[in-house]
Amino acid sequence: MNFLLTHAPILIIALPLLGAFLTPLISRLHPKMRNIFVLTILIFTGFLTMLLTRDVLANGIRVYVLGAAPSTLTVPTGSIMPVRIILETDALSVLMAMISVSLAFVSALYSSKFMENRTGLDKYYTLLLLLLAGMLGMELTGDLFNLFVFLEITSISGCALVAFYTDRGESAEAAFKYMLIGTVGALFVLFAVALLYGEYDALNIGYLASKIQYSFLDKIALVLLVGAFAMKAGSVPMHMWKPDAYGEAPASVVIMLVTSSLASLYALLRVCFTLYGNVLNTAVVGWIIIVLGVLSIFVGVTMALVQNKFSRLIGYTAVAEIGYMLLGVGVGLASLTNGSIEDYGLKAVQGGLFHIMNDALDLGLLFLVAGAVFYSTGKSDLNKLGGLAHNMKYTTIFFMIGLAAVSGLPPMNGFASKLIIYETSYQLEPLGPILSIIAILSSILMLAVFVKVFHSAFLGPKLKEYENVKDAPRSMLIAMGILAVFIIIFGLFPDTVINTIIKPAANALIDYQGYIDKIMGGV
Amino acid sequence: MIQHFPFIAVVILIGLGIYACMFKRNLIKIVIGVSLIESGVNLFLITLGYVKGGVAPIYTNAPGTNMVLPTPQALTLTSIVIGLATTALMLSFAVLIYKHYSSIDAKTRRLKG
Amino acid sequence: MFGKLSNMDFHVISQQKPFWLLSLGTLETTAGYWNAVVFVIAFVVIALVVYIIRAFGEKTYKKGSEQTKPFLSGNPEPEKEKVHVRADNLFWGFTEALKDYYTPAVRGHTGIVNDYVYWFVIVLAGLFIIIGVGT
Amino acid sequence: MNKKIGFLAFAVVFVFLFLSAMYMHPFGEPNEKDMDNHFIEKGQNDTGANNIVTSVVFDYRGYDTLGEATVLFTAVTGVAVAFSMAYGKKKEMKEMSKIVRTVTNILYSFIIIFGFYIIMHGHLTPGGGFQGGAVVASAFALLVISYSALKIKGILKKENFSVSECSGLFAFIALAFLGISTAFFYNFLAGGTVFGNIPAGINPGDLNTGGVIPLMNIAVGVEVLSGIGLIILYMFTYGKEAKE
Repeated sequence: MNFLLTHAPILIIALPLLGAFLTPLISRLHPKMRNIFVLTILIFTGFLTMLLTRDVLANGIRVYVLGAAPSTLTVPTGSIMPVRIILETDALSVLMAMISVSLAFVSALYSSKFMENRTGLDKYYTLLLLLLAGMLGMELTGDLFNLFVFLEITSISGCALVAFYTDRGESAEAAFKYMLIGTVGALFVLFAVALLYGEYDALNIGYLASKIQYSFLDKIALVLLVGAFAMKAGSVPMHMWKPDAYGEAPASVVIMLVTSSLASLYALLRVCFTLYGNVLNTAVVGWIIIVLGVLSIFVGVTMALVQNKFSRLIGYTAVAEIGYMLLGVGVGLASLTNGSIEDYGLKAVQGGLFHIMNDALDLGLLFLVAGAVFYSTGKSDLNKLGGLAHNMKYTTIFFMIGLAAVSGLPPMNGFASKLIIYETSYQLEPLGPILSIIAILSSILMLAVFVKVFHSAFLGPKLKEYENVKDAPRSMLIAMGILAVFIIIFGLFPDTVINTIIKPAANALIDYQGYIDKIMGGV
Repeated sequence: MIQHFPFIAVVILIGLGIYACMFKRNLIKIVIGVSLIESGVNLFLITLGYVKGGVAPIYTNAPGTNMVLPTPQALTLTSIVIGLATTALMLSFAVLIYKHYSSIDAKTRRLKG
Repeated sequence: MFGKLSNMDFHVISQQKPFWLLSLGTLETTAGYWNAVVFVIAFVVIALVVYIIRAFGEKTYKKGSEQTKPFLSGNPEPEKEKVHVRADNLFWGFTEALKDYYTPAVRGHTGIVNDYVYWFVIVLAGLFIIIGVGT
Repeated sequence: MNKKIGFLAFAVVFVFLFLSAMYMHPFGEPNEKDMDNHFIEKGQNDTGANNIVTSVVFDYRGYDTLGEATVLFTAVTGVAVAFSMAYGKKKEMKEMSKIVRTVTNILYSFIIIFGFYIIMHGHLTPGGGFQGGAVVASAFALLVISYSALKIKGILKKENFSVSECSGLFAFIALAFLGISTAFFYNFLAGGTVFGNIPAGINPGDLNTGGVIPLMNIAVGVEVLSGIGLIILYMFTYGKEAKE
């Protein structure tokens, strides 16, 4: 067990990669074996992530140096800086890794039945594992160039999965758009990494954070990094690829795309809080993130109201939910003045991180419901649907849970995190109340959006064409059930979740000095 | 000023690439624009690592020991292969779009609003 | 100021030994606290009260009989497809009222690939000016 | 997409990138060289390879290269997804003239040998798995162009390439896993007897140095040549019978 723990950070990433490389070979042997193989890989990765989470929450940041004699020797003897690639996992990256792995497991479980009658499934499962490996690589690494490489893996495998329904023109078009804007953004990230390398001849995030002096070149690198990662996360003016891609991709893929945009959001937080931790002009950058967040909330919700394609509509609400996360974290960043953060700022960061976890589950459930409706009726246009509640009982119940959770109705988890975001953004000095008012009204509008979906797709009289619609198959219902159970538990006992995993993650995010000392402190 | 010519060439390449991505209608030209940005960033990485009078960092029959920085070359190797991967994928999506829409103009699209 | 005041009151209330129930799911936010379990219990109690009041309702209502037919002043009921309100015209009033916001907003998402890069470059330019020149 | 605002924003971004070019250290005089000096001085000793760039690519930052080989594998799978649909009429690619075909018959074997030379000597001379793999893949492109794609189907089959790509990648990650007792990507063969005696200073460079690096070079070379070969085959032969 100790062997697994010391090598846990790299095993979590290398295992899905190994699985992805073997899936084509295994699926030549027997397709049924491939599904089981993928699920066992995901279960074992999940077990390793839980092991790592327990250890990181117990005794702080864990460092793993790739290729060094003792795997914790960050700075080699006789040198003043880390030269190898170091995987630095603190409480925040472990939280994100937990979200990614659990949603990947649910997606693989769901797609075993959802994608059953499609060809080329070995390519599908290979890309699914690669997408998971890319996300985990982004979340666990402590090296800036390595972050770029795994960001590229995530965006390429994401685009290939969006284009999986090659028989429809729209999915190729959506994949091209996602790929183009993803590549241009990643190239700007590479340009910023090259700028920082040119100045400090270092690629390790911890070492760079200790060396950075916010010169003109550092500001340009900051702008490129913040712009590219905000675009990959999907904040408003650059959000248009998100509804396109989420509307056209298969439902089980869309959950992974949601978590991949959360991984880009994590990279944005890592840049703003840790890389530029001690030099950042927190007021300006904090307010930039807040403005991006509030714009995302407003535009995401209002545009969702007029959509009539099921998963495209949820794609727009995904943009709005990213806005809530940006608002929560932006308020925290804005209130962070030279190293000390006010208590409402720390609470805001906790609210933002809690909302990341809640929202990944809520949107996941809603996209799975959209997939179940598409699986049973073959249509995803809300104008043609109606009266599905008569036949699809369980899917309707899951949709009601998802609806209550996403739009923040009281007993659900969405409400707990949104309540924290409302209250803390209210106390921000210059414009605080306006922010929380916009956030509250938009949440009500989101409820209206989903009531529209609920009425047009599920309620209403039993239409003739959906007379003999069957409910979603068992394994899809189990996948949705897992998410629904998590949503209800997090909703009823939010404080236990916050105290166990969200508070350490927020403290780890704020405490950039601890991040640096872990690297420069040597063994 | 002469010291900054390589970096100016980099910025011109990246500027051309962005211009092509923003204003060109043909999908293939947009992909060419992206590969222009890629070559610009690769050139930037390489020019960062040059040392005046330096030799390639290879010890086999090396003429001298004043060597150029090896890391940018390693990073550029990675970014060239990534450029190959993205260009190949984008071109195959363009083929797919042409197959369905029988036109590769950015204006013919169905996902809007 | 208002936030601070109410914070103290809540702390005073919750100092007295709360039931094990209260402390189980209580979420401490800076300006007060939230407990989902108590909310659910209150919800169930109120639902019970509502059900009891409903039980005093009109007994003569029979489920599948004539009474469930909508009264369309005698006209025959149109078949189901026409009755069901489709998605587009559900929030017709809202979108009609905000027409001068919605038409540019919907047209804003043009779907042309160049516009995606266009918006990205605009945000970059804005950030350059704010961060590059500003601070 | 308002052209004027678009051009204005483009101009602002261009100006700021231009300023970053001006503020950057002058070409040829990098102001910080600590990490790279460490590589140049200790590279031979730590990894046993003469070519410091290859030691950085496969040993110091080997994890990046694993990520990058995965990027290529993802792109090949993506291209396979995009072209897996058998649609459209079969495209009859005519053969090239007799002259081209005879030249190809002579040339392509030399290209393949030269490619494998580059792969094998990655840790001594400039080159390595990726460069050598690309050279060998160019031989496949030559074959496919000169003999029309459909006739070449007999020799260059997609299944073989896919299997060899996956096995190359599996070999690469297995080599990385073998060092797991101390750390992932640990060069456990360096300093050993068979593969890893450590050269010092300037030397003519013999083959059995570099520990794990030459093996990784071969694994990545096999993966790259079959990956790019697959992309070429998918792009040339998509059409009615393109079911894989």
